[in-house]
Amino acid sequence: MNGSALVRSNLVVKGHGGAIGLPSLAFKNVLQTRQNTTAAAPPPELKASYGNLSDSDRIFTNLYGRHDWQLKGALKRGDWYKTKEILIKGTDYIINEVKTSGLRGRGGAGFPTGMKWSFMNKPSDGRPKYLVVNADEGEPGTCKDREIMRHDPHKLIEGCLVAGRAMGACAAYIYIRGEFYNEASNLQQAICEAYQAGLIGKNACNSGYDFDVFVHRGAGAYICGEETALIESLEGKQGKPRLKPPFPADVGVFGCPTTVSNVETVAVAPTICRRGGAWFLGLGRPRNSGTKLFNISGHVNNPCTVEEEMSIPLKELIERHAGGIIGGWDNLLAVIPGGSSTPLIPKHVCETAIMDFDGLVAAQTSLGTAALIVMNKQTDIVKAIARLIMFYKHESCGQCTPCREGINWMNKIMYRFVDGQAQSSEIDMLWEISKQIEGHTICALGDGAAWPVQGLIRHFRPELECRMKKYQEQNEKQALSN
Amino acid sequence: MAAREASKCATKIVRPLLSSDKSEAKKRVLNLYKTYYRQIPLMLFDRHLPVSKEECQIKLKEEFLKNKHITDVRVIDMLVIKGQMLLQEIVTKWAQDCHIMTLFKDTVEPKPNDFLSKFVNNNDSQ
Amino acid sequence: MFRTTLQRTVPCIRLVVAPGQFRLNSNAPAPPSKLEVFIDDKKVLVDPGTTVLQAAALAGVEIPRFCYHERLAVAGNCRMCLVEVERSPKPVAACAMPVMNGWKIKTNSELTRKAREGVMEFLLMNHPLDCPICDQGGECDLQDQSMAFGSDRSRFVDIDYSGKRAVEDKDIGPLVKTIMTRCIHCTRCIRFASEVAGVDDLGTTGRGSDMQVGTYIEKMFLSELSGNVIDLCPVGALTSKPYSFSARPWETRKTDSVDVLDALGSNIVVSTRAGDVMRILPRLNEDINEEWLSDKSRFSYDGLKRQRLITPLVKDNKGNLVPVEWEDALVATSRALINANGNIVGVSGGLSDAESMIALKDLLNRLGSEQLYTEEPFPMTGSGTDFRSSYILNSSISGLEQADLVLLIGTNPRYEAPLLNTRIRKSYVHNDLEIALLGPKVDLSYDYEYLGESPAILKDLAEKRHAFYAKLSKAKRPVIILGAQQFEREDGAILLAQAQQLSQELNKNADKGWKILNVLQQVAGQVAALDLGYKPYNNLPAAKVLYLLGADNESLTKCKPAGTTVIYQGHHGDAGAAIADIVLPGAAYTEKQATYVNTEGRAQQTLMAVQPPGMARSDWKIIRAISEFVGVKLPYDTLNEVRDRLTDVCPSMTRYGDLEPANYLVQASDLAKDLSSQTVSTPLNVKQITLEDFYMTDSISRSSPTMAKCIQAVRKQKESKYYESRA
Amino acid sequence: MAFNLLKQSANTVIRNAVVPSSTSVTRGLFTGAVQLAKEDKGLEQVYTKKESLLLDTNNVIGKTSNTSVQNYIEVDNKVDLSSVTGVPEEHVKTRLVKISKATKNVMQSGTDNTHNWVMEFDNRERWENPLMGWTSTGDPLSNMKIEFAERTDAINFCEKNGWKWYLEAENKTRPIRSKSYANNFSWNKRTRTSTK
Repeated sequence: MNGSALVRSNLVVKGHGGAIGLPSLAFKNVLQTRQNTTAAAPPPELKASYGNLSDSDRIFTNLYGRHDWQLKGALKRGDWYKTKEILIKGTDYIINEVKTSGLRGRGGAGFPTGMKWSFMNKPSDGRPKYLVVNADEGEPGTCKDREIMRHDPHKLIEGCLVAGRAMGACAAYIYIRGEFYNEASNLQQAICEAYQAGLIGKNACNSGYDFDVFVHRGAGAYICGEETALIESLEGKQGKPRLKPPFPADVGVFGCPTTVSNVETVAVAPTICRRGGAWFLGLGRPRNSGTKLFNISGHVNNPCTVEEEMSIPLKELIERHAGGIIGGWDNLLAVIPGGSSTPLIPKHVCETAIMDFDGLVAAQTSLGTAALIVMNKQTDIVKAIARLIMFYKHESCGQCTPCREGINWMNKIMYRFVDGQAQSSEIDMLWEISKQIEGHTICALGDGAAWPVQGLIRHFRPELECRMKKYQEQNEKQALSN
Repeated sequence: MAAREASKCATKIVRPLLSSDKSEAKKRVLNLYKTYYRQIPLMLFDRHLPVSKEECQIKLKEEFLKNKHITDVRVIDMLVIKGQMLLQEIVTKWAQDCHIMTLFKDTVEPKPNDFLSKFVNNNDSQ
Repeated sequence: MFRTTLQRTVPCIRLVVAPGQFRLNSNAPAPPSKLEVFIDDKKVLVDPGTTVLQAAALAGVEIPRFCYHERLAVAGNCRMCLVEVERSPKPVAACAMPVMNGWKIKTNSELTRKAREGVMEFLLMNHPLDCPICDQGGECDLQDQSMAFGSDRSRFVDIDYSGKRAVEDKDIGPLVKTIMTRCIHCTRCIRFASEVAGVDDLGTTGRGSDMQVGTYIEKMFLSELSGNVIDLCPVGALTSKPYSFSARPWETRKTDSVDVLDALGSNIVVSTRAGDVMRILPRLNEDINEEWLSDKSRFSYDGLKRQRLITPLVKDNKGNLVPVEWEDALVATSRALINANGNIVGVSGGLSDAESMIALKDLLNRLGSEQLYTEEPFPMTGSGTDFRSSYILNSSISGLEQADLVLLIGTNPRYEAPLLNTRIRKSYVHNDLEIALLGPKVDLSYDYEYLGESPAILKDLAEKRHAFYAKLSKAKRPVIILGAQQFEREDGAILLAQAQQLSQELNKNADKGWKILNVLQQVAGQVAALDLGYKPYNNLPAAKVLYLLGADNESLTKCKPAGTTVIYQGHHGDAGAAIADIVLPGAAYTEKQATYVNTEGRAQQTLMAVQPPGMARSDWKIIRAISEFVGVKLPYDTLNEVRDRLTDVCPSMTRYGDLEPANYLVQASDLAKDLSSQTVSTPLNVKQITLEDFYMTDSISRSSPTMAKCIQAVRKQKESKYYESRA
Repeated sequence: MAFNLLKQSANTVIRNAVVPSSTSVTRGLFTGAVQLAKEDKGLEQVYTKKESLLLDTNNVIGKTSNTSVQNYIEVDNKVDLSSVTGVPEEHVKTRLVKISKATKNVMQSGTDNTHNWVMEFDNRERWENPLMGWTSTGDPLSNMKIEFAERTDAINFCEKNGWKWYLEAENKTRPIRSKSYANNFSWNKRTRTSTK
């Protein structure tokens, strides 16, 4: 499982002087059009509606790869602008800005990022600290991080530096999904550029702070996107999650304090620092602030990845950016709103669902990675969920019992449900099994596998029962004819 | 080992079975002996046992003397009670001839007692 | 009254009265802050860092577990130990979770029970229901815990559709049988192999429900401790190959005994059925073997049924040994002994027990002979055997855990005393023990500093010239372990003297009372023999009668002196019996109640698990019987009386289970002073270098077919292209 | 005179003895011979002494006035019941009892059976019965394995029954080793695990 080629940047540039002069001129035009950076933040006012993010508020300005992704283009778009000043302002400043911004982890769990990074600021016991960037984007339906890495890699690298500074890390490891070949090579190239320009490495950005960035390619395991499994894999072991405690901030990669952050979380950090946390906070509802990359896939006319304001209504998101459902809104059957591991919501819930953490919890689902999988009425919903469970069965690491055995069992049951070859009492049994998995496993993969099933049962029980009835009738008919 | 020795010397207060002191226990033993002794001719009259009166008397004495080392009044009492029970069984013929004859064990070969014959004849554990 | 006990009894009382207190107090300097936790509303005070499971154990609550094992690292993957903690939304894994102050842990709440039931259901889902034909049946954790914590019926309807998982069995050698379908992936075997055995051969391959425990490529589990994974396996996935399908645990009788196949005296349980030894299991003894057992001790029991001497044999006039009755054999023996006129030599072998040795000594003394030797050599020059401290393992086996530096001289503890090696490895892993080796380079299953194989280095060390001396002298609790097989060398005395001198040097800087010098004996009978006043055998004097008490040593039996009547008393028809004129069948260690003193000077007794076969008898009884025929009747008829005699000679020998420490290390060293300045140059060598040398070292293991199979398997494995030597 | 196995408790025995449960005979014992003698007057042939023909129970085991007065007696602390237990003499004198505390079975993780002190007799010969293949033994005590809560109880029991005993020392409990899951991932300790 771990035979992955270790791709690390060894291209540490020897000379570092003069790098700061290079980008400074190029930036100015871009930034003048933007709002002033860290002016005194007005208290966030509740907006009447969310969404329709203005271009000036976009963070990922090269999401679609229409511009140069390399250093030159990045500098044009404002990356690496005054990074030195940010670094010099120090740990407290960065963490404070991130805390003010209300940024929550973009990897799925939504843990407040500022707080997470501040865990690292314990007095050092001699061990180095590490930032690990989770670029193992394997969640079905999710394709936000790859867009960042292939079209805006410098955002990520700069983010690594800023985040690394915030937690006093000496290096960042970017654990990138093995299948992302082009992304990895773009990222590697960008890192080389950054080293050459003296932006990272020894005395990064002339700030007096040493920081290295390494890329590590995974070997194709979904579970390695779980933070502790990722750490294990990074250490060269099988990607099997660890129990918590110890939390990575205590014992992480190579036994040292580590923070694992999602690509998007890290990549937005420099912009937050430049424009101020208050700006970020001003977007979206309270506790769900900022912009977010949404992936819309499935039965929509125009599947896309788009940066939008948090708290945009689900319907608006689909209609505005994805060109609507194939066959019209009324043809919608259900949406999985946050990547494959979140429970689906049927059409009537979709009408009112708000795309942010709290809004989707209210709809008994979760924002996850904000990857919408849209299914219209031509979908065999049971089969779709069954296929998801098959994915989880295949990707379970096999370490702990409920996940190893339970998902396998759910998979067997789900495929029988597809044909209806079951008793209706087994629906309750499946529900119980999913509950027996949820919360009893080492990592969240068990939960992620249990939720789609729970969503299906919650909203499509009649469909399941109908199939069983049909199957039975067919069987009886066959028996009669025989 | 001192603790064990000490525990040997100590006495305790208990409820008696029958006798309240040694002399009473002795009386009971003698009474039982006498009753047995008297019963021997009757027993032989009643049954067809291949033993003579004298042999029975010797056996009786032997069985009583086997326990002569016992000093605990309660144990003596218990033995007396058991003796009485057997007597009753003999008299009432609940005990059959063969039961009485087991006392004589004339068909059982005595087990060797000295080391060498045990070594040669028996297996290791005995 | 039996000898026993008062010495044992008194310290025990404290244990009995307040076991809970004892355990708490034993944590050396108790840190002032104790955490207060509540297990099912019962308050317990624990040290910081204690896990929930340990805290519950202190409160007397046993939390079910599969993957957790006290002597292995925490894995936390079976999820059986989930318990509810108040105000925690999810149940926590008790085995891995350290307790926090004030936690209220509920080990029997609805949530806890549901979680256990769920895990049980999942485990049983793919577990075959072949308990009736499973060797683990009856002592299976999965059985036990499913009875206690599982659901009373199965919901696994998919058995009618897709069935259960089936996994191909692995071949990991002739000792451990694998039925991998039964595996519940607790990874205990994996952790044992990599942590305790130090052989990182086992692991998992595959993911999810396809995960398999195995060796990836088919190979033998090359470890001298492989049998322990059988005990560790909570289900029947790893079972004993020699024992397979031969008995069930409830129909065997278990006799607590002591192993004699190496000098450690590991505690064992002998399982017997109808007079046959069915298997041997380790028995918990924290001071000696913890709960492990080496493969030789565990599996060579089938050697107890082969090559046995079951009847006395006497050479007829054609020179053939013919079976005779005991009387005839005793007569022949006594005639030989009387005719010898006191010119008798007795040699006791490595498996001899103390009772027979004292009987033989008494008999020969009464016949006017003082020539009693042990088969194993020991230098008589220098300190000789006068001081007990120069031939025992002074720092004791469990004492090694306190050491901070171990210097091994001319020994390979991994095969000479596997469980001593696990102790060293345990310290290596947990206490960062440093180890240095002087002797041939061997794979000890841990890293060590290699000093070379020249004995001159020892002299350099003793004279503070060697570079490594700096490190040695800094150690507060150094340990020097000298392999007893080096005494077979002519210059063994010099080595011992130099080791003594070195330890005296180190003593100056070491902790007070810490004993540095250790001699690792190779056989179970040696310490008792030396304690009883047997002299080590160096050169055999010519004698009219040579009485071999289980002595099979090659050098002894190779050249039978002409004109000597050889009497062999022992249990196996090995080299000793081959040259004998009279053979007297004795009992093996499972067949007699007998005393052995292990290499650290701890007297222990074996118990009779089965009868000696045929006409074989307990060894001391044979000698006692001879004495009567010879006319010098020994004054003991029962085991008790023999042991009284033992007590007279050597009081420590009947204080079973007690470690009898030895002193006078300084005096011993002084006596040997002259020797230590001599130089020796032949490189050190050890007999057991690789695993195949380990399996057959004595008459029992030599006649064991299982051990023969092991050697074959190791050799085959070595030919495999995947084999890599780690030495 | 220990012919019968004493299976009842002492109290029951007394009750039965004092008030014999046998039907008509309450106070004395009649024999067939006495009855015969009464009928055909041939008693002189078998019994010549002029003593009472009644075998009076009270003579032997009747209560005396003393008992009611003195309810307690003083006896030795050490009680030897071997003469009344009915255990054959050879199994009292030649047997050796081991008193020990069972250690945990290494094959299992449960510890339920390890809290008691167990007394066991020394092993005697066993053999496979040719009829059914079951195990036979000539040892009546081979299956007598009694558990006691306290060690002293076991010792007292053996002393009372006259068996020689010896005590196997209790296994040391090891001090709790702190177990830490974090050690598996430690950066500078050898407890760091390899892959598994």
